[in-house]
Amino acid sequence: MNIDFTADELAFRDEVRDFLEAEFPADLRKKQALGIPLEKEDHVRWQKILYRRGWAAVNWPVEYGGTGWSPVQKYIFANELALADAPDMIPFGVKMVGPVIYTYGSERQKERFLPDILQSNVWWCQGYSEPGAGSDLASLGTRAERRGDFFVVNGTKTWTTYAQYADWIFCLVRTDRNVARKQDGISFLLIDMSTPGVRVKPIITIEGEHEVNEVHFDDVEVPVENLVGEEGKGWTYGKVLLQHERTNIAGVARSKYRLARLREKAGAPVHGGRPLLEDASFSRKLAALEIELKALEFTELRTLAAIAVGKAPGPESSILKVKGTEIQQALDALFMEAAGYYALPWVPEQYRLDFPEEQRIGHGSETRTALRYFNNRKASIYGGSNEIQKNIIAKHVLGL
Amino acid sequence: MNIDFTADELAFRDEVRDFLEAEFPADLRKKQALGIPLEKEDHVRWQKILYRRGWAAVNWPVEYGGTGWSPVQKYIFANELALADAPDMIPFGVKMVGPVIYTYGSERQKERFLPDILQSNVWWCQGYSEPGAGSDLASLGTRAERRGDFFVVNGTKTWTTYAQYADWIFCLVRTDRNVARKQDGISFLLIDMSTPGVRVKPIITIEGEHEVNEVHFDDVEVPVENLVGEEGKGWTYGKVLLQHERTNIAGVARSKYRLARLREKAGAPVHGGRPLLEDASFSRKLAALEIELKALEFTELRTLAAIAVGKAPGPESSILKVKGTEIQQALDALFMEAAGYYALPWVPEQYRLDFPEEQRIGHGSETRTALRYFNNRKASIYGGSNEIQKNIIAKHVLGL
Amino acid sequence: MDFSLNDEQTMLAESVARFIDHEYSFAERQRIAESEEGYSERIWKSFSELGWTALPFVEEDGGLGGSAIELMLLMEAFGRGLVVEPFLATVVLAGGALKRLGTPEQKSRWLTPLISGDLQAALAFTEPQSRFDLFDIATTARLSGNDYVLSGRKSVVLNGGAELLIVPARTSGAQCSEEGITFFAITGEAAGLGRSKYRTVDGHRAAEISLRDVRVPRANVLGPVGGAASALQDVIDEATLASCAEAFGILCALQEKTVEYSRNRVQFGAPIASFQALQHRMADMLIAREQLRSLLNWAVMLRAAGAPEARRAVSAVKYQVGTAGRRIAEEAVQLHGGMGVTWELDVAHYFKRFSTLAILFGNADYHLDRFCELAGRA
Amino acid sequence: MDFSLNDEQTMLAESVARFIDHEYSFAERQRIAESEEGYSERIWKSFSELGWTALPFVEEDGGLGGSAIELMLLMEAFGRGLVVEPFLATVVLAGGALKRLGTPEQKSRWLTPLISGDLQAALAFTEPQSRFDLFDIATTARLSGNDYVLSGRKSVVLNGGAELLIVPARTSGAQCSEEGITFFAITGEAAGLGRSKYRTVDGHRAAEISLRDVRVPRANVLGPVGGAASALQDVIDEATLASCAEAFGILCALQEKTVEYSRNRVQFGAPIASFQALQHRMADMLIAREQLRSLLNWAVMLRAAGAPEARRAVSAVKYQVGTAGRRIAEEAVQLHGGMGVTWELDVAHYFKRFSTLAILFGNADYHLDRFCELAGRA
Repeated sequence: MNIDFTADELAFRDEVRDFLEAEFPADLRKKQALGIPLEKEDHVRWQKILYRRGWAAVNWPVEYGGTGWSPVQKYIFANELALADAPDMIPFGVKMVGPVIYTYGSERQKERFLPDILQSNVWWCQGYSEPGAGSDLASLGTRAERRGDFFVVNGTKTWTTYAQYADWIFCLVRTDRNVARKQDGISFLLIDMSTPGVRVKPIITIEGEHEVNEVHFDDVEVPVENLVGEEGKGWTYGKVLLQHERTNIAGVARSKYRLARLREKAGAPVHGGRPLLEDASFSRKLAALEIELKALEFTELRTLAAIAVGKAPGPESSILKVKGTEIQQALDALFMEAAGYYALPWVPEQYRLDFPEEQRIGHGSETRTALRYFNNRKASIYGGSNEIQKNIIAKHVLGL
Repeated sequence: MNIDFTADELAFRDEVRDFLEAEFPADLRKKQALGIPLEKEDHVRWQKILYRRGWAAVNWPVEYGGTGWSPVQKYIFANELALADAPDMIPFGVKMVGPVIYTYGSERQKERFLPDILQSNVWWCQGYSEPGAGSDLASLGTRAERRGDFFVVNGTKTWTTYAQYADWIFCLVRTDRNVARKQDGISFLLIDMSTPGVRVKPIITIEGEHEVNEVHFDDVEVPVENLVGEEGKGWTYGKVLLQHERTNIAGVARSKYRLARLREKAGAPVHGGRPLLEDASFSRKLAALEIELKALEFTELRTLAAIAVGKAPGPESSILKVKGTEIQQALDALFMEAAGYYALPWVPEQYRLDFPEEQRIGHGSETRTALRYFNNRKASIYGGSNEIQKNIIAKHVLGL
Repeated sequence: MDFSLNDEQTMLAESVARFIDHEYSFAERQRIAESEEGYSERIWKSFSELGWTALPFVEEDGGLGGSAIELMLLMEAFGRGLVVEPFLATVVLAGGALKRLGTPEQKSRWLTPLISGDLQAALAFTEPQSRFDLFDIATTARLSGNDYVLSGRKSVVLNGGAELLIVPARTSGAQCSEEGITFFAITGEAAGLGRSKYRTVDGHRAAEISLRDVRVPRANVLGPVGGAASALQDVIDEATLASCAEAFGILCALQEKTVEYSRNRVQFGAPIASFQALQHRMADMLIAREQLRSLLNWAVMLRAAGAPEARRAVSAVKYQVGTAGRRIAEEAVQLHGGMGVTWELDVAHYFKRFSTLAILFGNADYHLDRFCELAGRA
Repeated sequence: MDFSLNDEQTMLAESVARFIDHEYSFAERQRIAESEEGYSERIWKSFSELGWTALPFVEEDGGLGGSAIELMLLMEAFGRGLVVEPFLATVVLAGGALKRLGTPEQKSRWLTPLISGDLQAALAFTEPQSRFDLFDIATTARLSGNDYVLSGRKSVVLNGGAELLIVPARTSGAQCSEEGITFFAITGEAAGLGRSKYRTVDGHRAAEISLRDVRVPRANVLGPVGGAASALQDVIDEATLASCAEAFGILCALQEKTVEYSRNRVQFGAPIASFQALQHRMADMLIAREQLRSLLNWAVMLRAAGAPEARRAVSAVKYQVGTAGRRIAEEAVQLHGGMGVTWELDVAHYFKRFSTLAILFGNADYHLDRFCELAGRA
């Protein structure tokens, strides 16, 4: 046990810092600092910069373009990106479908899809949940019937983030209804969003923005070659993916960055008044959250260390998901608290690069805090609700 | 809606105060103040004093010796007794078996048992739980087989408080095993503790004291005339009793008194230091608890008002049980916190009237706080655990 | 001591509930909230015809003499109905200032049309730096001839686009001093008065107000010069309690809707209402709701009785709204799953309004501290 | 950065676990706790033979040079074994004072027999009024010839019946001042020294110590006169972290025993492990336990590295023990039902020891405040 970074690790940290200093574009920096939502193009531009440096797919095996980094390097990388307020990776390609393809896909699929994912040439989205299959994902009803060289897909997926931007969708579909367990008969299918019969219907979420969608499939013909792995084994592949997703969802580095910003903001003196941080209740809540987050940081490091010695992220990733999202939501609430009345104005128009600074309502981006708090109530619901995570822990970790 | 006491209510309050001033014995007062546990004789003496004033059985119908008081009078009475730190009523006779006997018992039973209960001539205890039937009380296995004019009782009851003092026990026993629902076939039986075959085995609880017992029945012959109400209807009677019990368990007046004492103690300056109450965390916890308790006080008053217009205490009494015990336990924890290191010494010997004051360890009765905290973890377990209460609320209040 | 409503109170409660049922569907509410004005003139007129805008005023001012109890009944129903009309801003806050501080002339000029539904009004009680400190007022007013000249900024003024603005400003004293606060009535578009209007996250309306040497005639001073602090405190106390009643109505709706949803939502082959972990959480929601109802009754009865402890009780309820209430609201969204965070479902809008109310007039921390202070201790 | 144990550490952990398994059953523990002395001489001798009493001392003092990591492994296992021997008091507290402040002569006089298991010791760091403030010391020591004369009271001195008492007293400075604290070693039954010994609620032993003009030779002064505050703080930090490791061991035992009990306890025709509400609570217990393990590792690694942030980390763990840890412990009792509050079951005794540890060296509030202060902010 040793908490100090080695010389190599320190050198690596400097390398990442230098890269960010040189390559993180000024306009994206400014958008991030002002709380201005990024466009699709912004994400793609940033991810391509990472790709050019060879750092787009940190966790992938080296042979497919990954880094081969140690857990500590991954930890350093995530921390430095968060510290610089670099945009989060859009996970659907690199973090979700990519690992499924390189693990279970055919050579042909790997050649066809992985490079475009790595280079952010193709935008992916996820087709898992359905209106009737949320927590009970395995009861999904989207059907894919084999007709010659095609699967004909019918059904509806929902909560599909950024489907409006996506070129491709990866789906869990039912290829066999005559099964004993509903987890059987599910297959993992890759579908081109431009195929006739695919229709995207926006869902406006609580804060008024368009982030998620329903995706309808009406007799959509999908070439058989887009089936990943074996027919009927999709549940297994999807579950592995979900465990990866949960590990990602923890978002420890991002939360550390946000907590530091919140402490900074709350420590700043207010015109004519004392800083919020001198309010004992607020500072104690912030401290308690810092402690929980520090704990989670080490829980994640321990998990990464276990993965490094060959263990797959197992049901323990549920702990990261539950705690990670609880901490994010607690941060959201504290940001809103710190904003006070300025959490209330709903002024999306001022979140543009060309909006005149002097007309801005609220100190900094206070008027985004409530929206973020509302929107991020989803964090304990998506990716397998926290209730489902506790079921998993009870069953697979505690053996109840 | 009106929060003020009427002139009559104020006069009643003064009457209770005068009574306590005159009749609450000095030695009992002192024991209570010093945290010295009361003996059986102390309880009996005090309850007889209440009986002589006609106030032993506040909730009983007037015809059986009750008071006929309004809910507000009962509230005032409970508050004044608590304010004077008068001992809590031992509930088994007056609050538990009494109401069952006057509601479901025969005239003969009423004549035989009620006066002795009212006068505290006879000490009762409760035979409900069994080693294998705790939360799942209806699966109880103590059998009572009819043989002529007797039931022959075999089985074991547990968690029986003060069985070591008791003259009689009221029991739920199984008189019929061939039933569709396990709640059927249960009967309510009164058993003389001196009957051959009754054996009391002490259970020492977590804090090291002897309060509860196992009661074993080996071929105990109970006259048929000691069956209350109809054979096989005991579950219904017992449930009504439990709802009364839950209402009692809330212990609002007692908690108010304790909270005031805690505030007083925490507000007192410490030699060379500042009072604990100036610690913002402690004072905020105390305040938050005061607010919860105030809420519960009004929840109880609303429940009592509903009972007064003819509604029986229904499943809502589960709310009182849950919140009441949560608040008691939170108080226990805060008392222990306030005691600091002095919560640790285990010195039961100093809780005697003749113990020399100057040898006492800890300020006041700090060395009882941890014991109380340990012991009272039972509060959320007994009388139907708080989990069972939530089942009841879900099923009977919310209809889930 | 008595917990029952009298006949008039029962009738009031029934009539508001009926109005909401018949005239104020969720779809209608959404239409109103998304309209340019952000409230319905027609609905507002009905409020006045039904006497609700007259409720908290004494009869000699043209009111109905309702107490905190009647106001609670009304606001609770408004909460259940998710009413966006600016009742709190116009009637409780601005009306509350007028009724406490106005001369008979001022009342007939402003309070009478307010009660008749012809005048919208706002009380500009917050500034960019003030957070929840009512007396942190940096806006200044200096006498110049027969006018006061006001300069400063007011932030997040509820219903800030209203014709009548009531503006507390500092005629003397240091920035956070209780002494030196004076109320001014400003109507229409006075020179130097800037209003930057916007929607709030709960679908209501507010504005940033800037005052650059705005001249206000002496006749528009409400109440004593430099001595309006206690009136300000009392208006806000009344409004805080009203906001708690509205929050309680919302929480009742959320709790009931969650139970209903859980009965209908099937997962794993059974309604989610049958899962014990969720049952216990819904039981917790009910317990919290009943506890909140009790506290609200307590505070309202104390205010109705004019008891001095009422101030402390108001802080107790507001604290509970911001803590236990928030848990109810968050659980309601969580148990609705993905649906709970969609614009389409009313649950999201209840949640946002609740979250706003939790901030208004001071959050849980602020009110717990105040509760401690009012006990005469740190 | 590295999370794995080295071979020696793994061996240590295994050897303690084996000892507990073979030599320290719950029945044996209860027998020892209820004995007159409250600990077993035989077991203590084994501790010393196994090198555990030498663990946290450097080799030149006759120790094994173990770091915070080794101490954590030992204390965690002691927690799981519910060990009542006064290891914390004698080795970590009194030994900690000796190793930091003793001269070579003093070490050979007291530390050597302590390590060999022949001397029991205690550090009297609390007074009746001091609560958790280490520097609140009213006990005075004044020089009189070649002796210091000590007067005052020390309260709840862990292992206070021990042969060697180490007593911080004030040679100068105001009651809570960091300046003016001096350590004294007092052995046996000095004139004017009163000890009122008792059991503590967790089955350990402590005493009230009174000092009435107790004469202590100058040679028994440990460390600098008036300058021992930072050593005191550091001893207590080391002991606090050790107590957290013990608490963690206890919580692991409680969590595991709860899962086990739930599998075997049948109610309503099924093991209670099958009830979802309880499953989720047991999942919460596991999550809290893993989070606590992480914090403990963090703090221990920082201390082992000699990092200045270690102090803040110690407070973080202790805070977490007192909050999340307490919830684990209370849930363990609750889920055991009535059995959880019986003397008969080990669960009750784990619970009591845990509750003691939650108080020792400062409760959660104290340590959260300290955590805030050490960040350089209020």
